[in-house]
Amino acid sequence: MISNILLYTMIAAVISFALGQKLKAVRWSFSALFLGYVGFQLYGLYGQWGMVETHNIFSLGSINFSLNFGITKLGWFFAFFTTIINIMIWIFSIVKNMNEKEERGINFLWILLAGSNLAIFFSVDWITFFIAWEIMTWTSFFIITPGWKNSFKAANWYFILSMFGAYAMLVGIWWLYATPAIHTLNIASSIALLAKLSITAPGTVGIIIALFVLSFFAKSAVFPFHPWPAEAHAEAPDDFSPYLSGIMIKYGLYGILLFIVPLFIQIMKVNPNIAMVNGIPVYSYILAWFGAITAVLGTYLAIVSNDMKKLAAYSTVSNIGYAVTSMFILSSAGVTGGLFHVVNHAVFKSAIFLSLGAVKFRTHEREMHKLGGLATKMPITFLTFLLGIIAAAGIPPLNGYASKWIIYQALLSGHFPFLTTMIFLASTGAFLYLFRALHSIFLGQLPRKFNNVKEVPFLMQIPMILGILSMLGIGYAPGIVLKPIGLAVKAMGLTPMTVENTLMVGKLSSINTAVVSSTFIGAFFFAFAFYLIGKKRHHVEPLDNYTAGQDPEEFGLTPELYHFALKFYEPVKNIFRPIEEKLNIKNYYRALVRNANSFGATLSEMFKLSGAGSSMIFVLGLVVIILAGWML
Amino acid sequence: MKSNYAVLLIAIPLLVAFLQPLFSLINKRLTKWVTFLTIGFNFIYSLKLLNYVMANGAQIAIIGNWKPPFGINLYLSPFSMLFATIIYFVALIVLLVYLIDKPTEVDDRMSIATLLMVMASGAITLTGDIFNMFVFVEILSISTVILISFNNKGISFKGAFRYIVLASLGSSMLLLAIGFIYGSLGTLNLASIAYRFNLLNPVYASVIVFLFMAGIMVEAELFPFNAWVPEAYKGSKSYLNALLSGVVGTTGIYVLFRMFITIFGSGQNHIQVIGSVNFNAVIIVIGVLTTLIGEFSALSQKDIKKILAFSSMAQMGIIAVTIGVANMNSINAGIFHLINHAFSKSLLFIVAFPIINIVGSANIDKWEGLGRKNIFLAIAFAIGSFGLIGIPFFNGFWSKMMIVESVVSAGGWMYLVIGTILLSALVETFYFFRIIFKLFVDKKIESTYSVHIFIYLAILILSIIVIYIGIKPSFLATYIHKAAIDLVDKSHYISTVLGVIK
Amino acid sequence: MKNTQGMVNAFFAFLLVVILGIFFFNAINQPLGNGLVLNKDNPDLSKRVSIHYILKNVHNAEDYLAQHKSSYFRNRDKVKSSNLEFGKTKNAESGSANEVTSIVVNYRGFDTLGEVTVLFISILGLGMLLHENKKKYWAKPSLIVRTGANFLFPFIVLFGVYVFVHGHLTPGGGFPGGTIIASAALLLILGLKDFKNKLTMTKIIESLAGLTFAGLGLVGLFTNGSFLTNFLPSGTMGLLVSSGITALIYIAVGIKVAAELSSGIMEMNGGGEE
Amino acid sequence: MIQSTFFYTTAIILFLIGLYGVLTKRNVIKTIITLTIMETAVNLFLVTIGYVKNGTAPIFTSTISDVHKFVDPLPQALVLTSIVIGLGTTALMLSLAIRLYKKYKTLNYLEMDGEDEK
Repeated sequence: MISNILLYTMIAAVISFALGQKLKAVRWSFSALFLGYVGFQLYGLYGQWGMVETHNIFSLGSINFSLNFGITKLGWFFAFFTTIINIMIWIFSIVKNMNEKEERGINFLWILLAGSNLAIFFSVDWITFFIAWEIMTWTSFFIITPGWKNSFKAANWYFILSMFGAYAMLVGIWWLYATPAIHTLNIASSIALLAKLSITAPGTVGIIIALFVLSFFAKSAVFPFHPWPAEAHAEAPDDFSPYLSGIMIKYGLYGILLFIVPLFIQIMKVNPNIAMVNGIPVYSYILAWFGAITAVLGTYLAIVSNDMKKLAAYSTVSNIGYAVTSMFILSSAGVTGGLFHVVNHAVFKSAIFLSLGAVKFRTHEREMHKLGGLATKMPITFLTFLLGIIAAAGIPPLNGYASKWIIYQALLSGHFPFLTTMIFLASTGAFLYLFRALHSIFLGQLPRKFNNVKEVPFLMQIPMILGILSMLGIGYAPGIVLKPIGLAVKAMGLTPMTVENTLMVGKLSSINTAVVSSTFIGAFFFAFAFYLIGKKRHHVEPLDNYTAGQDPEEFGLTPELYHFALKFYEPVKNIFRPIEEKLNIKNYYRALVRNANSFGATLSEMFKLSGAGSSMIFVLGLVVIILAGWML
Repeated sequence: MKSNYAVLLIAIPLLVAFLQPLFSLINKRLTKWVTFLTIGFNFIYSLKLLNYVMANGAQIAIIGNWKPPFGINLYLSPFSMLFATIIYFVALIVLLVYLIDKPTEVDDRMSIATLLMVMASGAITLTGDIFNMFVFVEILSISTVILISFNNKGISFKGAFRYIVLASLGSSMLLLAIGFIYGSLGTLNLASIAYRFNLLNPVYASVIVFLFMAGIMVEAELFPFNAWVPEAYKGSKSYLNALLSGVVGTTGIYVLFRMFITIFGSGQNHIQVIGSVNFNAVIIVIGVLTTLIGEFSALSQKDIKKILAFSSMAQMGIIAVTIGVANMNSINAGIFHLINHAFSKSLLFIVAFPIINIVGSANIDKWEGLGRKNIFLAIAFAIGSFGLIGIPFFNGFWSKMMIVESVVSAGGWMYLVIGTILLSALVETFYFFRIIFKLFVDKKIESTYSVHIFIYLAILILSIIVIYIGIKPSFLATYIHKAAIDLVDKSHYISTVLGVIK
Repeated sequence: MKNTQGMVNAFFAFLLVVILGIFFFNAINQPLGNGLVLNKDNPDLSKRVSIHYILKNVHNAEDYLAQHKSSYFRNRDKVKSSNLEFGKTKNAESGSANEVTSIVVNYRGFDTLGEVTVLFISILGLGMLLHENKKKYWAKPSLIVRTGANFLFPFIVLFGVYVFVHGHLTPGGGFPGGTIIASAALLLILGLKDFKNKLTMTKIIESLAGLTFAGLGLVGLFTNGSFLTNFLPSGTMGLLVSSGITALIYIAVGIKVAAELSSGIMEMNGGGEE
Repeated sequence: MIQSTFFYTTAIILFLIGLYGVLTKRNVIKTIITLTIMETAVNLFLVTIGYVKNGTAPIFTSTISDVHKFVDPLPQALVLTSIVIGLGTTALMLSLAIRLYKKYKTLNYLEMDGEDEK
């Protein structure tokens, strides 16, 4: 069944490729419809836990390569929710790509990506997982950069870090397999065996975990891999950014939930002499700190960026930080909160990116100080963005609130005061950048050149409306999502949280979201009523406001320079500048790349020596080999 | 003895090569076709023999009616026939392109050189005598020089000269090694060397292995014996580079495999080269250094031929590592990767040929927008590089997976080795993706060059193979499995050739 | 500055060479493992495969190996051999009196085929590299050279032919014989003012000679089931007409080498008529 | 009678001289010459392997037929082959040198540049 779906995906990709550029409307609609079909099929797979499909590829020597697909609770959950979000995004991209001057012929890559997305979630052995992971990586590389030079640089950030992670995982996989006590490629059994091995060989287990964590962190942009989303999300096609931020970045978290977290839980159960901090293994605690650092760092970087897509990307980084921290608490609430936040973030962040995509679709601008006042021109987009950032800031009645509530519950009930502080700091910081973005893009004054901007076509509004509804819906009744999450958490060997549709019971307190939501919605309408009956505003031309009516172009400046959103958080930036200059990890990566290049150039000089020189290398090499050989 | 007819694989091309001057008196274009048909015959015949030895086990072909170890024999086994077949096949595809390349004054000589080169490579894989191998290595290197200088540019001559200097140095070493072998063991037959190599004083044995290594690693493109690689590739025509990489390099690595595993090696699951020196470690270090140097050097290059040259050097390094690791899985992986590399790299070189003609430059910066001009070539290039990098469901993926597995399972300091290899693989991935990206940049290219149908045919065949192996590697797996067993099973080799059981 | 670098380079090269020298001297003074040292002792031919080539008892050795298996390698000298006498022994295996010839052309004839190919292809490469070369390098011949060339030419050719026809009896053979003939061609080029390169002719001769070599091998394959088999009776050792195809092959090799080297010289002398 | 040690030593020293030349000479012709010296050295080495003290040439004549005094003929056969191969390689190298000289008007390898990067 699963293999059939994947096979159909491949066939669909081929069909899409064959349709060609002329029929771009057809191919994009076709792919969206196809994805709808996939979603329908996935829904039908619910409940068939434990089903495994095996396809032997070949065996050579002592290794047998086979593709194994199975349905786990966690996997199904991820597959289904990502597919739903994916459908939303694809409906958006139909219109987006129909109106592109030249559609880049990347539709078939999208379909392949969707297929590998499913394959990742349905793989039950590491080989399959790795294959799907690799396909996902290279397809997304070409989607991010379909021939644009800027986006190539950005995609490189993503790609190199991802491939680095992938190779780390590859070594980890084969290290697992080469360890005699484990010698399996099955994910589930490798967890159990690794946990047992941790008693006798903690070093090996530590290294294997480190390799996998490296890979997952790289994909999920956890510190120190945080630079790539800002580059890649920002430069990717506008309809792909929601996918990147909503789904792609979650694969690492899926890996952590699939492998690392259950492994730690198992180790805690079977291994009595593991070093603990606050009731969790010390490694887990360290990893949780990585999450916390990511959260704070992401927030800071979002605050100081002026590009609206970069801002949203760094916001993603910081949200990943929350989820990672929460997951590594290893308590039921922690894992549930992390998982729930993953879903919520996927929903609200894709909604935000969709609305940003809509803005860019109409205005072709990305820098916030060139925008403003679009709220009245694009009401649905505005509403989506508004609710999205409310959710991102974790304000009731939207979904972000529910997951953040659980995360705080988990952190506090596990007695992690410092982690809580970090997360709280990051969460507060979120207000700074989110509302700045809202204000700069949608509120304030409309630049003259955007006077004729219209709302996006209805087909593009549909996904945004869906996003609004699901944000509200999950915020009102988090139980819809939390119940399947409970199943997945239970499968990891934890007691799931007690939840009902509109009730969440934590260790410290419990909350009825229905009541909270109703209160907030009531308050909103109350305030809205004041707005309606209050005094009407006067319309003021932007330049009247900034330059007292004088045209800045007369003295050689542009109106944008007077925009309040320009260098909005410059003081903050100034405060942190000394630290940023020293600790900017991007510089280290850049230096690495530069050095690699010059290293290569130096090495290749060796091959340009004279004939005598190359003989010299020959003989010198031989002598060195002989001498070293005798000594070894 | 039916298997004696296998010598036709060498005799017929030689006969034809001697006849070629007569054909060239009739028409120079005719010689191209004669070469093509002869290689075609070789390919078909070797395919037949391959299936024969797959079914009936290894055979020997004796020459001059002298049985080994007294005369020269050919050893037909799954391993040697597999590689002979692949070499003939790659050559056949390359010749397809050569057929339609614009005629030159020296086509007759060139087609003889190509024919002899391919013949020599096949003979090296088949022969069971070390001096005979030396003679064919010399034919191979001389014809390679001709191939390189065919392009008739200054750099071709420079590259050819550099190559021939190193090859002469190497062949001196090889001949010294042969002298040492004959002086001690009194034989030149490979099986009988294998049979009694462990009787030698280990220090003396190490001398032989050192010299042999230096001699053959020139052809195998392994550092530090490979200084000829970039310049020679740059100087030669792009599609002929497919021969340099897919035939010369493959042959070199083949000899390393055969000599270090079967002849000089001993042991069952983990083959150790005999001698007072840990040669396995030496080869691994050489392989790792080659990979590192190759990939990083390729990163800094702009010229496609140099990039591909450095890349093939690096791949040879990876395969050398598998020779050094020398457990059953790594040998499987090495053979598999060697085959994959031959196909993918030939595809890339052949695709580069029309692209260079369309764009008018081998500089990859000028390749921008080729995908808009000719999507087929761009996709073929992508397929080739995917096969080389090891993207899932392309051929290189499986072999690279197996290499990582086998190296990791060797444990110990191999983790360092695999780390370095994967770092280099990361670099390789990067620069190939950079090229593929450039192909799809939005840019108009003005060109009147029209790509000949034969080039498309060659590209299509190789692309299909690359993808087919990627999707269904099991059909190759049976061949590789038998080849690896043939390679490792020293006593079987000896008993097949000499009739004595170790 | 440049000089210092050169000195450093030379010193470095010297160092490397010395290290390699120590390595080689060490190697030749190592005990081989069979009780001998390369540098000190005479080779024990009974431990080498060439003992059978000398005694012309390879077929007996084959049988011995088939019967006694691995103990053969310890008892090479126990293989039966018949007495060999110049001018008397009939139908000795590979009946050439010159042992080197019997190895080169008969026992290891395949190598020689390769060797001929090496020469063939390198002359071919030479021609390819120099095909644009239309310049005649030689100075005007003096009277002595002109007369001498005309006079000596037939004798040199005759001597060359003698050498390769007697290749299986006396030192020499196809390669030296061919070279001698080529030197006659060189003399002609040096000596004749209006010497015309005859590349087409040499090509044809070369092809036919090569064809003869490979063809003889193939005849062996199709009649006796093995490539390059000596399918003719080997006759009485020491006679001119003896040793089967060995003599024929050496004649073919001689002609081929003569034609090849001559054509190489002609390529250097400004190429052919084309 | 001369010991084989003498020949071995000569061969190795000759080889090393050739190698030193290859390593230090930038001139194409000199490189070729030194390579030829190396080839000669190797040939000498090979022949010495078959050298028997007080031996005779391995050729039956009406006067010599003591097979046990024959030197080993096989290395001689190998040397014959390797000489021819050396000849071929040298010829090819020399013609390459001619081409290089025509292209660059110099025989110093280091001074050959231009028209490379295109």
